[in-house]
Amino acid sequence: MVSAGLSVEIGALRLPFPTLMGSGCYGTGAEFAPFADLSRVGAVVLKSLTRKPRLGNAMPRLVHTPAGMLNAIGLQNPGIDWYLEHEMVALAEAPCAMIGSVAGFAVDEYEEVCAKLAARPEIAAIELNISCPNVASEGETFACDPRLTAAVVRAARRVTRKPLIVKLSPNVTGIATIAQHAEAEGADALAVVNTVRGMAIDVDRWQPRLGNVAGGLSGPAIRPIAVLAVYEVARAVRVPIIGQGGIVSTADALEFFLAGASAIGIGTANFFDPRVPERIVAELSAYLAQRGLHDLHEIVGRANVGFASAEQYEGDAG
Amino acid sequence: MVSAGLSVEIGALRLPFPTLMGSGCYGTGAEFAPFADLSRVGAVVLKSLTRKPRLGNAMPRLVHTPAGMLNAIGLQNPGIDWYLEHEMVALAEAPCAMIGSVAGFAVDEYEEVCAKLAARPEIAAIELNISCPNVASEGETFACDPRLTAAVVRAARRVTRKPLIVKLSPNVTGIATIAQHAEAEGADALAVVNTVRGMAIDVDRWQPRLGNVAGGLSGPAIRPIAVLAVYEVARAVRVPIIGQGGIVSTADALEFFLAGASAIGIGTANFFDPRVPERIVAELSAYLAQRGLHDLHEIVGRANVGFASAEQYEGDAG
Amino acid sequence: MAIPPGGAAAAVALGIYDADARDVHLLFVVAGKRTRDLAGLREGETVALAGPLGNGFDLGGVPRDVAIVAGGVGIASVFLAAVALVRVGASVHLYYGARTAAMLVEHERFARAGCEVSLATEDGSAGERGYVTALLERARAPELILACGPTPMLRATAAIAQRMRVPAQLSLEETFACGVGGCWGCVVPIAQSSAQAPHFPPAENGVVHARICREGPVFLAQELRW
Amino acid sequence: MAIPPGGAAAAVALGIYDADARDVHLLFVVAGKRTRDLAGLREGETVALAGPLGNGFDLGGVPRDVAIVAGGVGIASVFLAAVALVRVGASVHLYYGARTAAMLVEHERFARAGCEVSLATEDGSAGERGYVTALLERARAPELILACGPTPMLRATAAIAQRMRVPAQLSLEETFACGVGGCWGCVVPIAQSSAQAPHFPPAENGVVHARICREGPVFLAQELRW
Ligand SMILES: Cc1cc2nc3c(=O)[nH]c(=O)nc-3n(C[C@H](O)[C@H](O)[C@H](O)COP(=O)(O)OP(=O)(O)OC[C@H]3O[C@@H](n4cnc5c(N)ncnc54)[C@H](O)[C@@H]3O)c2cc1C
Ligand SMILES: Cc1cc2nc3c(=O)[nH]c(=O)nc-3n(C[C@H](O)[C@H](O)[C@H](O)COP(=O)(O)OP(=O)(O)OC[C@H]3O[C@@H](n4cnc5c(N)ncnc54)[C@H](O)[C@@H]3O)c2cc1C
Ligand SMILES: Cc1cc2nc3c(=O)[nH]c(=O)nc-3n(C[C@H](O)[C@H](O)[C@H](O)COP(=O)(O)O)c2cc1C
Ligand SMILES: Cc1cc2nc3c(=O)[nH]c(=O)nc-3n(C[C@H](O)[C@H](O)[C@H](O)COP(=O)(O)O)c2cc1C
Ligand code: FES
Ligand code: FES
Repeated sequence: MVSAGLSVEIGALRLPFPTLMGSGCYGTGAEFAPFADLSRVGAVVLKSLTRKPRLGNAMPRLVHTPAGMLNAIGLQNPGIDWYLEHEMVALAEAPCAMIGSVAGFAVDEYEEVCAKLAARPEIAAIELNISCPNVASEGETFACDPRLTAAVVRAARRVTRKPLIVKLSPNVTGIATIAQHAEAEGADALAVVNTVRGMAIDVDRWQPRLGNVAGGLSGPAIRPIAVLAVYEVARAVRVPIIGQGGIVSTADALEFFLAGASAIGIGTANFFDPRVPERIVAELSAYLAQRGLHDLHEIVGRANVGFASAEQYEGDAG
Repeated sequence: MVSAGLSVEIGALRLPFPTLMGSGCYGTGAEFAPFADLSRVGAVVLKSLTRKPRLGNAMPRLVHTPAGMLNAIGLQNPGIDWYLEHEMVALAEAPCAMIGSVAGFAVDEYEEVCAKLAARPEIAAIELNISCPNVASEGETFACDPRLTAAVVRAARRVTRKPLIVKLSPNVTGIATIAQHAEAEGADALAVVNTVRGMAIDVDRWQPRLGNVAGGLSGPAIRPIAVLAVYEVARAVRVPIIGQGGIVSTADALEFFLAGASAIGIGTANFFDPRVPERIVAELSAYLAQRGLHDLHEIVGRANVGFASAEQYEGDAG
Repeated sequence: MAIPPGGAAAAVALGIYDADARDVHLLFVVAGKRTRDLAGLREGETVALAGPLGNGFDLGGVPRDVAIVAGGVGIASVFLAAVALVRVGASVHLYYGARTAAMLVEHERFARAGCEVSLATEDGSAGERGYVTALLERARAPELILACGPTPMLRATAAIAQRMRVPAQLSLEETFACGVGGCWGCVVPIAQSSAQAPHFPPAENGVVHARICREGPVFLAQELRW
Repeated sequence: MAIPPGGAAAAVALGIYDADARDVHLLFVVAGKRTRDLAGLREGETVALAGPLGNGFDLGGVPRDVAIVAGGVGIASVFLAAVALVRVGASVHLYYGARTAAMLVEHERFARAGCEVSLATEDGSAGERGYVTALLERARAPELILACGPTPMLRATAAIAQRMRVPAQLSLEETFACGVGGCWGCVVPIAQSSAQAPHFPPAENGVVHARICREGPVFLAQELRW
């Protein structure tokens, strides 16, 4: 069932709802199927895959923080080859689009994993996770450097015609520049943003709480950071943006659409209430009706009025 | 009254308590005097001063967010000359150390304001606010660039022998490198960190909530980000660190000390309970006694065990 | 009055609704988490209060004919002023508006205290249909106007007062952080010539920023430059 | 069982303490905000539950002589198992420890249900002074050990079980996010040869990560590689 006015296009891929379940937060969808109606979800972004199997980081991998949480899973996954061999049957039967996610430690790793995913019809689109903060201990990911970003996107673009989403990091000074590099190399959409780097310390035991020391902060705590990132990226590129970071309600979702996102990602919210995505879709429909709008696109970027001019805040008084 | 084991040195300045009231959050101290005992506070960092008077940003300037708040004051201040002429008498009588804060838009502005503050005995130390996110609309502050950071610190160091604190920004990829540049140019201490850039959108009116569009996020929401920043900076420099960002309790304060901070800044917490600084000082004393410690320094950096080695999270399984 | 509940929430700003030598009465609308926590307090529980903070309505000069305009929760901040005015012999007319009848509270107390009361609701479920300021607009010019409510209501009141050439005292609402004048987060542009303007170097256009929590929350409409 | 309260808090994981055809009983310690919210629910209020999630103790093979080790809140997860074992004729000995006497709760129900009960507190205020595992250490080797409690207690239990050459089933505690196997945040290293090991390519050293929320929370001590 499609709700009028909520569909969204990511490259050639048309999704009935603008709600994507964040990579790493939603398994393959099957884990959440007993608690959520996957036919009311735009797409599931699968857990990021690497060339070789990875057991991920030492435990603990999760810490709850004020209005958020830290995770340092470390890209646990069975590797692309094993995944393609064992997991695709289930994906083929999924009631919503499945988007593959690719992570790696070298440009050729992204290229190889992308090429393998691109060959599979069960995969509707590919997201490049160049921004996972949990595998580079000092936080330097591909998404922190415009040239590295460009290199990865170029390599991936060469091997697939599937819609290509590039997932950006908030742990940078100028996210708009990095977004432009990704767009210039052929990204069909940008996911904005991945988690913010952070850590927590156990003050009883005098040691970091996470096995990996540093982790990625998600949840409502980071929403203001993510909304600003979307706002800045939307001014710099023309491709659609998938806004994410701390969305738990329809009002939160609207912040992202108004900032310039065409779709949203929902991650952490699923952990405390798997009905959130479904509720947001229903409430977005109601919102459009109530405001007399026909399509969600009518509000995309509508609060994006630029920045206060330099003169305004000079405001010299003497 | 001095609590044994809690005093801290910032350059040649000895403070009886390791608690600094964050710049811009505590006025000149006088505003909070009816509600807090300033003799139980390490120091007040004054609102940042610029060369000329500034009326600051358009309203609204404040938004509450999950476990935090956004502010975009825009450095409202009467300018250094007027301030020195009218406000110093009150400062001279303050029951705790007063630390001047300097902001600016050019290296020579920092130099001029620093030189003027340095001449005044009422000012115990000087903090360089090179990281205010609310006056550069795209977020590029001096603290986002190692060379600009070095230039400002060098200029300030030339004109003052007072203890010099450099306040860093979390809105960067490699804060440790920037910290090293500040230290190399003669900073006596580093304040880590200023607010994280963010924004919020009014979904009823379809417009940014802040007059300045973007603002600085503070409060418990950013604590994991701030703790990691202190942890990273502590591994890179030898000067003392004043850790801040979301401290509301003694446990929060201990996270910062264990990460490597020698002192802490308390800002937003004062807004909902001005007794927080006093309570933390009392509880820190109790903590030391309970753990059989004589000095807070014994725990500084004790949870700073480095980062997980690359091998650990390779963890390849096949 | 700022009420900091436990946890990391910001304080709630509340006006004193009523007070005598022993008790302070607060009247508030449950609008979100913080007021819900407050409302959940049981008899005997304690809560920390800071205040009263800022100024109040200036009732000096014994005005004889006063209009009070209150919108929504704004009603909470004008009761003490109304009572004091009636007590010194003023004739007080309360114009009180809300979105709907259920949100019009406590106005009988104003009537009992000797005020004339006119009501408005946006949906017409009680009193006149429309904004409360429409009532004021048609009234005979009073000697003084006091107002408390949402900013659009206050702006409309200021415009009417200017047309009527009547002084108006407006109690402004804003998001606060420190509540004590320390953060400059709650300012309103005001003529530097105002007695309420804070100490600041001469501003080019004669306009500076006053802190609502410290120099206010009550300002003279004719001195605001918003 | 995951109980998501309103707001942006994470869900609370709770074991089912007791259950019949009509009711589910939960037993929990008020440790923080989320459990305080839960405890604040009044009769008639509703709350969303997801579960039961994961596995439970495996009571097949009709063991006749079972030791149950419970630490603190862990008591909540072993009652149903104790009752089921007594019902099929097993002799059940509960070893139950907590920090202090006031934290020892509900153990009379175990006695009434037919279990032998031995207590320990860290401060000696009830039962034996010290850790509960000291009681198990001195006991005659049972046929099976079930345990639920803090991780250090579980590790000690596993070591004792190994020395006694008795199989032990441990209900592990961990911080959860999704609670349904979707995020790989709650793993424990386990022998890949275990029937509980998740589907994964052959690992070099024969160890993989099982999800406590999905493949667990109950694991066989001898198969863990933690
Ligand atoms: C000087 C001054 C005096 C005040 N005196 C009083 C008083 O006496 N009594 C009183 O109840 N309040 C008073 N207020 C308002 C009060 O400070 C709170 O803002 C209000 O009570 C909501 O608090 P909350 O935390 O529960 O809601 P929040 O969590 O802050 O808000 C919840 C939601 O309700 C909306 N909302 C917030 N406030 C209102 C409102 N007033 N009307 C409609 N929607 C709103 C917000 O947009 C938000 O979405 C006063 C404010 C000022 C500036
Ligand atoms: C499989 C499984 C089953 C569980 N079953 C139960 C159950 O039946 N009953 C039950 O009460 N809990 C049970 N727990 C624990 C439960 O999930 C919560 O962690 C616990 O109740 C605290 O929740 P909170 O949000 O109130 O505290 P939090 O806000 O998470 O914690 C508050 C503070 O208390 C400390 N703390 C948290 N938990 C404990 C604890 N258990 N003992 C001592 N200190 C603690 C934390 O370090 C923190 O500082 C179970 C956990 C698991 C993994
Ligand atoms: C437990 C967890 C695991 C995650 N794993 C991945 C991952 O493998 N790949 C990825 O691109 N993002 C990953 N993320 C990031 C999320 O997809 C999402 O971008 C981020 O959490 C912000 O959104 P949220 O606040 O709605 O969770 C993970 C997030 C969490 C909380
Ligand atoms: C309202 C407000 C105003 C601030 N103004 C300044 C300022 O003028 N100069 C400065 O260096 N930092 C300023 N800060 C940053 C704080 O000093 C502090 O570094 C930051 O808020 C993080 O700490 P916290 O979470 O304890 O508030 C301001 C913060 C707030 C909330
Ligand atoms: S709220 Fe800080 S100055 Fe008014
Ligand atoms: S909590 Fe997500 S896999 Fe267990």
